[in-house]
Amino acid sequence: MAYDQHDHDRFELSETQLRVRALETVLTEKGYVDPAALDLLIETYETKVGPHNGARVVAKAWTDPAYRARLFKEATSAIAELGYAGRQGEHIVALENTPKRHNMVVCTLCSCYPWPVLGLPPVWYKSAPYRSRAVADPRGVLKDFGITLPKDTEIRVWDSTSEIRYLVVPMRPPGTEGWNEDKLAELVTRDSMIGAGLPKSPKDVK
Amino acid sequence: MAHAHNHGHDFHHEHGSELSEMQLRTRAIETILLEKGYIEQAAIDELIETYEKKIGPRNGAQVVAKAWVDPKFRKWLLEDGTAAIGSLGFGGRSGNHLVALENTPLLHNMVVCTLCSCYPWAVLGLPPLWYKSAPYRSRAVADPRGVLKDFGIELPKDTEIRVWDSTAELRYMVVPMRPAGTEGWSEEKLADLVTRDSMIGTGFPKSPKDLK
Amino acid sequence: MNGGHDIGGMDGFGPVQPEPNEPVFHSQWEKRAFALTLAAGVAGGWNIDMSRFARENRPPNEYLTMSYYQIWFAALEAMLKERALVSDDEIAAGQTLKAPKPVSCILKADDVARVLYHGDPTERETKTKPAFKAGDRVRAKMMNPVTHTRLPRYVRGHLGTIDRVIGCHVFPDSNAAGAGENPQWLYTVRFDGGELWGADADPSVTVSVDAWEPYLLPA
Amino acid sequence: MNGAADMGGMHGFGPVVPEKNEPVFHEEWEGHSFALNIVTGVANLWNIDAFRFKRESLPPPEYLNLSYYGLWTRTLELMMLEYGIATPEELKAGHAIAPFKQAPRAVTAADCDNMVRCARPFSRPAPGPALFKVGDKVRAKNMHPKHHTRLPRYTRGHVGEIARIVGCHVFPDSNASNLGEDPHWLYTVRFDGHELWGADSDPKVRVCIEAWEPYLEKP
Repeated sequence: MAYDQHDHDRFELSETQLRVRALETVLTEKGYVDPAALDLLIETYETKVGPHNGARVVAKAWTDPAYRARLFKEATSAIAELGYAGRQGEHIVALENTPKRHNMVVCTLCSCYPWPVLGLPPVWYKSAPYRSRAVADPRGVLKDFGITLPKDTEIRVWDSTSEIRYLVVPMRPPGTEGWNEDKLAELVTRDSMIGAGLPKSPKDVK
Repeated sequence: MAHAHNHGHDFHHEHGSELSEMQLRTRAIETILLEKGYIEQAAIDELIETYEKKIGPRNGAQVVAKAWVDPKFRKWLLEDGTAAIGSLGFGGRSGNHLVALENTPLLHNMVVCTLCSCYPWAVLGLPPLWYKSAPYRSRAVADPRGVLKDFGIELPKDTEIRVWDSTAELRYMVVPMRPAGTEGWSEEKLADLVTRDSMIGTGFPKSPKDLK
Repeated sequence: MNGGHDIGGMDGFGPVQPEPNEPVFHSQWEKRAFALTLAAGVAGGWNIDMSRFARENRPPNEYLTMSYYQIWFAALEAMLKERALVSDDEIAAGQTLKAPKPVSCILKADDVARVLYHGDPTERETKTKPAFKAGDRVRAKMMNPVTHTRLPRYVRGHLGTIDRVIGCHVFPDSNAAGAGENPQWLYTVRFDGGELWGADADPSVTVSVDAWEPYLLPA
Repeated sequence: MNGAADMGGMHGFGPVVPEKNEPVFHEEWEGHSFALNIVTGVANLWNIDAFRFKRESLPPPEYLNLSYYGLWTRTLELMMLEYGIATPEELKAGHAIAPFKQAPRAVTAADCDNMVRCARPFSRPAPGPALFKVGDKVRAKNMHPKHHTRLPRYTRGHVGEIARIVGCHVFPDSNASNLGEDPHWLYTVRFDGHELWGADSDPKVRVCIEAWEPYLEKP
């Protein structure tokens, strides 16, 4: 009886497709939008901005203690040092996972998400199952991702109700001593920066 | 500020595509249960006939009319709705625990079931669509005055509105106030004034001039 | 508003189903709807809180049946129509039928990178002092406005602790209504799971929300 | 459970639209859906609370987009599957296929009058004295069980007053899960509108619910 988040994509798809095309035509004809701007926007989020940005931030925090301190003190500017900033990331807060505490980010009211570091959110993040259950049953949600945390680990869920955007800094996997930032960044998954996953282990990238 | 979308009407009636499919699915269930011997066709037909033709708000109207003319019955009705209503031959399914709520100039009662659509079938028959609809179920408890406005009714600001959410197996019926100008009327004539909505609390009885 | 969007704590939606190797967009029209929303927002001049309200302000059955970008697109149409920039018959015809209204500015391709990089910060200068400090106990107000608000239903009436004073930020409840930015102090408020979900809740869970001062009462 | 059925206080569904001269059933199949639900109940295939639980367990988008009798038919299908009355193949074919055991006794037309008129009370002998008396202040527990319950979300955590002791009734939370009738004291509890909806709400509104003793605590 699971509610299929994709069902309604198939349903009505052609109708929406036609309406979007119609609106784009009218807006372009009236000069309200520049078609080149549209293409650039799409290209930006399809190819340039994505979780690889956040992975750089996390990898740097793992190797550079001074950066790590700056990140947890004032994430927006620390992240801007790497060139990532802007829309849907105007006020970023970094959350540190520890052996005793696991952070998890959701937006129950819409689907707020730190675009400059993670790109656009995946469908599951925007889905009703995640938005409804993350705040009430985060352990159950983690189970959907195949993750079971120790019972005494505190789970802190952050519901993004304002323009503050949250980035989880997962724990550095053991066995990565001496790795450089580039190599470490390969371990950092998107889900681990939302709190719905863990970084890859060193053997996963061999 | 944009106005809230006005989709209430569509919400009830937009189910056209569901019709033929539901018809088939309902028939499938019925056929299987008949073939397996769980039910008898005549029982289904009798039930439909009962609620389409026999049980309806006319039952409740008789209860209200009697309460208007017979002070002893009124007292009994308000104390023990099930027994008093049972004395008129109404009761049973969705009417095993009936409670009558008396409207006064200072107090207006309104009945809803936010969780499903419980309704006093024994005295009012089956509920209308609007009673079962999301607009009514969601708003009756939080904004009863707004709901009354949908029915064209505005109560004085200082009238207390008491909303009864039917969460258990108790079933409520509202006893509206007797309209003025009906002195000396017979029970039967009075019953003609009692509307279904007035017994739910979303309407008033008709006035004597409506009958002329 | 207590709309179809305010679903924190609701049951029945089933498991979360992550999609392996999910693309950024699932179809061509999603790309266009996304880019149109960002670009037309510049011409239309609405703010993000107005967009959010336009998305949530629809019958909950509709909201919960539509996909994410379908909701975005429906809100875009609604906002364009509300400002008479585009009409229903134009969308139906797929072409311009009325002369355009003058707009103050549109998004040019050359500006995209800059606009995205600058974003739209919501922190504002203030001379007022915050009413609460970290560690204070506060109660989320029991309020049920029919207009836009960012206080989820599942925290209303509940006791939490100020975790952090964030700063003074644009107040969505006013901003969505076109009543000005009306900046207010913003706090991160942490609630124990047991406080929100009852005695049977997992004691190791806390939930934090960002709440503006008008949402909070001293406990 | 916090399902789509629990919609008290939600916004966005629009106005209530009464229909002039509404027929009892709008389509022929609606009457059959209705009657089937009654006879399957009388045949004791399942109890009413289990039926309600199944109905509200539907994913909220599905629940909110089905018509009233559409919901009944959908729920009947699911109950028949769960209780082994029919197989998915049979529902698809619209006929009995699998070998089956004869029902203990078919519900007949002769049962109809009985079905409609005969009292099937939910009151039961009391296992002990009632904990609360009329006039007592009580708080509806802040509970969010995953199973069926009849305590609406909009009352949870709020303080009301015992208006009446109804009696001792079958406890739906237990009955819906087929864990027995487990009767408990049932009360009518009256809440002030302000308590439920906040300071901006109408001061002359009160809301009454029936609440079983396990739903209530001393404030």
